[in-house]
Amino acid sequence: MLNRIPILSRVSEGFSNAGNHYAIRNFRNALGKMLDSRMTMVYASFLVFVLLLGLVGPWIAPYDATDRIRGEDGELLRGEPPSLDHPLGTTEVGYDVFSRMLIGARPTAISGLLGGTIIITIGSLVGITAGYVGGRTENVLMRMTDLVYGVPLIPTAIVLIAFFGVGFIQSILVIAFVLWRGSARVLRSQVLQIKEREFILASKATGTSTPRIIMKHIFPNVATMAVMFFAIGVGYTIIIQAGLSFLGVVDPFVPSWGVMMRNAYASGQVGNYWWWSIPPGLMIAFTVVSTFMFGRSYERISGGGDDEGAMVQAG
Amino acid sequence: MSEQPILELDDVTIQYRTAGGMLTAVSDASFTIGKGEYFGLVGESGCGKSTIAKTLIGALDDNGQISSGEIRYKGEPIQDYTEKQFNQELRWKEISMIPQGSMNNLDPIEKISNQAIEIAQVHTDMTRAEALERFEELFEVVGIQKSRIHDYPHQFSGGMEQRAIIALALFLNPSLIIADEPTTALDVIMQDQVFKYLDEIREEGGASMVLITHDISLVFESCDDIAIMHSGQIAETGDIETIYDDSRHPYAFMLKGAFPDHRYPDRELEIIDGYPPENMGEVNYCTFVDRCPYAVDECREMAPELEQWEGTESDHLVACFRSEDAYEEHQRSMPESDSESTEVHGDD
Amino acid sequence: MSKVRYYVLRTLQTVFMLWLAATLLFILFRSMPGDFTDRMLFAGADPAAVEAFREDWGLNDPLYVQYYRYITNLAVGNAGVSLEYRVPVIQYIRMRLFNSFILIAPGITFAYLLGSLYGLLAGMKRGSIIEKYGIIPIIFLGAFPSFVTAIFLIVIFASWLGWFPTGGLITADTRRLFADAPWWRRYLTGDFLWHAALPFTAVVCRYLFLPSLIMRTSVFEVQGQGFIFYNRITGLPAVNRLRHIAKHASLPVITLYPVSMTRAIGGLVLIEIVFNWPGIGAALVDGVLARDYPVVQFVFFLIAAFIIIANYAVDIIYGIIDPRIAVEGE
Amino acid sequence: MTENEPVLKLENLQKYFTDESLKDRILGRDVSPVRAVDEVTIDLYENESIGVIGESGCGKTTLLRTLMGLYKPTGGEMYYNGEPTSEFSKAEWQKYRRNVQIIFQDPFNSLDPKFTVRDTLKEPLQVHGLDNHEERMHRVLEEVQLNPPEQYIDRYPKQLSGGEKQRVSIARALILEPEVILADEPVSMLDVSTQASILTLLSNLMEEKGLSMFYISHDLSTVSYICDEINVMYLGRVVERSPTKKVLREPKHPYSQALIDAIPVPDPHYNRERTKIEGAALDPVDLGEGCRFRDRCPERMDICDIKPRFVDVDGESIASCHLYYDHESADPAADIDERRLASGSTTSGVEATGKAGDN
Repeated sequence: MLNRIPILSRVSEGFSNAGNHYAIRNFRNALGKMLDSRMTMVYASFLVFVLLLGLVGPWIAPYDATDRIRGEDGELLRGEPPSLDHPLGTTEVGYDVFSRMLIGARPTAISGLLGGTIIITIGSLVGITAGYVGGRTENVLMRMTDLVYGVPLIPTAIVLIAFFGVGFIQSILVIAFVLWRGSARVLRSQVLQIKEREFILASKATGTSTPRIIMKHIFPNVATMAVMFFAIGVGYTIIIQAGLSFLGVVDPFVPSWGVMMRNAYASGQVGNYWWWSIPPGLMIAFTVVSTFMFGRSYERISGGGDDEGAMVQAG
Repeated sequence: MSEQPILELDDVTIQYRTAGGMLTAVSDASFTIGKGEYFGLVGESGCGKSTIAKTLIGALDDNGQISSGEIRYKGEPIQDYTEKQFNQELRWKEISMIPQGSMNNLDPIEKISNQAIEIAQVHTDMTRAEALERFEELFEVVGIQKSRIHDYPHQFSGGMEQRAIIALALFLNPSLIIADEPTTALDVIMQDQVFKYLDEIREEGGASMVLITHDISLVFESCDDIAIMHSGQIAETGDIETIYDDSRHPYAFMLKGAFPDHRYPDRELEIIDGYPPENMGEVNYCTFVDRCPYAVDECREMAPELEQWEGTESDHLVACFRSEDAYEEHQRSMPESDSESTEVHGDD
Repeated sequence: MSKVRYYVLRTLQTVFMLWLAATLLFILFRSMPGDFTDRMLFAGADPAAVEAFREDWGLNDPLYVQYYRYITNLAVGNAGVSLEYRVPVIQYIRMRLFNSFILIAPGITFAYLLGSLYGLLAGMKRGSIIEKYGIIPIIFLGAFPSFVTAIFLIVIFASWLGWFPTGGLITADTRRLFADAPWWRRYLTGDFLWHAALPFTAVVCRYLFLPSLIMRTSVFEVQGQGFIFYNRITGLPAVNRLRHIAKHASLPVITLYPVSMTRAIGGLVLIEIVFNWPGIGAALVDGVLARDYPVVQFVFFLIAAFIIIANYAVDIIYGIIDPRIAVEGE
Repeated sequence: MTENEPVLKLENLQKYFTDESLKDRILGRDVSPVRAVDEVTIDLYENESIGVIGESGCGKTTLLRTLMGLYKPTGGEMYYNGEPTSEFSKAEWQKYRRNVQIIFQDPFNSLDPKFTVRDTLKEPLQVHGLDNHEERMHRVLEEVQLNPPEQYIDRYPKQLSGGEKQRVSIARALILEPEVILADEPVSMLDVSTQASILTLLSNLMEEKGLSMFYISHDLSTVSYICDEINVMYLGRVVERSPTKKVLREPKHPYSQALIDAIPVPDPHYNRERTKIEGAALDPVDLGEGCRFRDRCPERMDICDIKPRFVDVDGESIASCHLYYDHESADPAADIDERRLASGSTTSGVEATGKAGDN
């Protein structure tokens, strides 16, 4: 199955060449098994597709995000339904929806990857440190996490962004600096379980240093969870970033799918111009579904059980 | 013993469907348990003893099945009973069980008394008050204050919870109790306390028991008859004195020798090399063959059947082609086979 | 720790958290760049008038005076006056809070009932079709951003099919009809239900996946426990066994219910905006855009307070429904 | 047994746990500590093996972790080759950790599931900067009879049986060529047939390598195959210390008696009486002074509310029980200095050396 898709087979070869480092070994095994499932292949392909669009979308788009399309008579094509020339029609101000769709993949990919990365970085730093070090450090870190749990994400983001007037990247940061809480909590409890296992004690008793234990024993054993939380973090950042764009509190000049939906809605013609609102809506939803499902099947395969609770915790 | 036996197993084979094919957990097992008899079923982990326990109460895992053979309870074949038949005719009124893992058999968010009442109301016409009264009585039998029936399980220590489970097993006066490793999680003093109550039940007569355990000493102390299992096959069965004094299956006498006896700390422990095989498909060989120092080609070609050991009048059955020679060879290899003589030598 | 002591401590802790939230909000809002007066100036107001306004509102007082006034007023339920509407914030917020509540409470409750049932069904039979594939549509629903769901609902059911209105609480006619009736009367009309149908559906869609997923996972977990096997061998019929499982598995769902409920107050801003529903979330967005600090600050405080109180309620409820943690407390 | 310095020496070792939260501190509440290990004195000499037995919750695990240097003792001292560990520098600890190794009970948890046997064995070598990895790993695998090593070295724990995992654990402990092995019920989770082979392996390795062993278990029958001397522990205290055979034959402390009487005997002809002990051990909080076994003790007397001294009973066994000394005459000669006794001179006629350290 792996070899049917050239890029994936190359990725997997790359992993084989990366040597026999245990972490890579484990990840490679899981990835190989995952791609054997047809459904997972669909999700994976969709994600790869969105990433590719994010890379090349603006170049292959037939029109610019701000090109106003005029008909042969020079009139602006306002709210044209889909046609061969404009597969997804045009907007009320005459933008080509299809082009904007292609262009909008990049902000989505950026928000997902950036958000997911920050979330899992903070989450695992806080979670693993709290879980492993324990004592006062743990107390402080976990109280901090509790406090962040008390933060209502969307209202906070609205207020901060509106008052401090921040832009696209900052909106992602605001989201990520709140959403790490779920992974921190779950990873901590995982670490608490793992650190009591005897192989950790044995390693400690041999004189292995704490950083080494964390890197070599703790992290590989929670890595599955971390990947799952990364996937969920990606999904949630995309959802919420799109939501904030939709509310109009984020820089409206970044042509994301969320902004498209906002414009469609704000036109007051959302029912008439369905080709304007439904495609970006579906793209957002499918991207998020794919990340969730991908994360889920990764966790399933690598034996973490299927703890959809993670999805809940992350929210 | 002309009475109708409580339980008879006749060439019972139990298999599990697994990704790799049919896994044979129990192969052609036969034994008989008489009324009021305590029967010990001994073997190492994975030998199929717990599978037998679950089968007897109709709670085999979903992927498991009785492939052949007959199980008779009071003469009635029950191997094809449905879940419903088990519920209506056998479970708890006739056959009860003390399952493995004492600590979580009771619903942690339900008072123990309520769980007892639920069982009573499902199976009998007892009123709440009658059920409580009966349960209180049993709590006293197993040495717990009767006021504690209204506690939640987490308020009990491990030993107490296990005794509550015994009380529940006796609750509806069953004819047969299956005890699956009833004391594995307990400390030795606790274990002894639990067995004290099991002894008392035995003295009062009535219920028969299948005691399933890996610890042969518990069986030697508490049972009348014993069957020793290895990887799905019953190697040897008979009454405990016979098996202790005169076991003939290599696994049986080696297992016996592997058990430490604190009275003779200097006795060399028997080592049984290797591990039990995973039996896929039909088992037409002796499952002990790879670990057996006395094995011959024949042992690989067909499965030995349980046969009456000559020279004994009691039901002493052995499933070994080499039961005669192996024992002799074993005796020869162990000059100090008379364990008594090794008692408390110097520690040189 | 004794039970009473635990509850007392937990209560004190909650009060402390409320104070902390109020204080953090005060600090946050005082450090905001720009305030309402900037907007007045921007709108071309006379600087002298603005200065008089600042004096009137105590905006020139030292911070600690402002803080003291703020906390003491908040403690007696006075959240100040809306700068935009010139009415007491409480009065302005009251109806909007109710509007949010009347949308959220039934929506979340229904989602939880349906979701738990679905999760129970999906979790009961491992390896069945519903267990394997039934969860996928649920995850799909959960992955749809709420505003996307809401817009799709409008496009399909309001624009194309025309079954429901695109937004609003009630029609102008109904408003007029019940202008003199008590405030709650208008909520008892078919018109209201007709308007509420789509937002309600959107709320259910948004929250269905939480209880479904938790219930399903929780049913799996419970089924691995010893007492499930014990219940089977003691011959309890399927109904009784299901009752035990459901009771256990619903513990985490019950815990999450109040939390979801309060989180929804802030989280459903998007649905309120799409359906033009005059709720508290919409009030927040309006207030932010108008730099109406007292309103925003109070709405924010309410949302935070609800979350704090919900967490408190969860601990108390848990202490009651789960005997295992009744004594140990935390 | 050599007469020089013990390798490991515990002197009145204490480890208390105070589960005091911030709230308790604010409310000024006194939280009584859990006295998990209370004044334990044990000496371990070269090529000697000492057993510590007791039921779950008696403090053996805490004792073990203190010995591993994972817990800092609350009181008392632990000496390694005569040096007090409380004054150890980082480098000295590292040396200690190299020379004192552990084997755990649970083969399923004692190996990292993400590590192959090679990874597991390599780690201690890397940590202590040793070379010849391959050669050492092969040699140690052969020593624990995982033959041929090539067949095992690249396996994950899930590809090993319980007994094989335990052998890998032993290999990990041996690869640094330690002086002392701490064994935490290394056979209790194994099948009896495997148990015997691991016990035999351990005792052969001790013999060949001149190792010392500290063997902790709840199971007297297996301890008796390995240990020369047994310490019986109850709720944090050692209540009896005797040579293995002595304690099996003639336990002195009522708790040791109960423990030994409760062991099932694999012999249907032997008629053993069931235990007379009721109830379970208390939580080790608020134990008061006095003998900790007094509430379950069949021999309970009034004086048991006073802490019993550690006395030499008959020249071989030492017990901490009021039954074994005459309180009237308060003969100082019967009062034993624990340190002297623990140093292996279990001969009779011990002279009085003053008051015992813990009284």
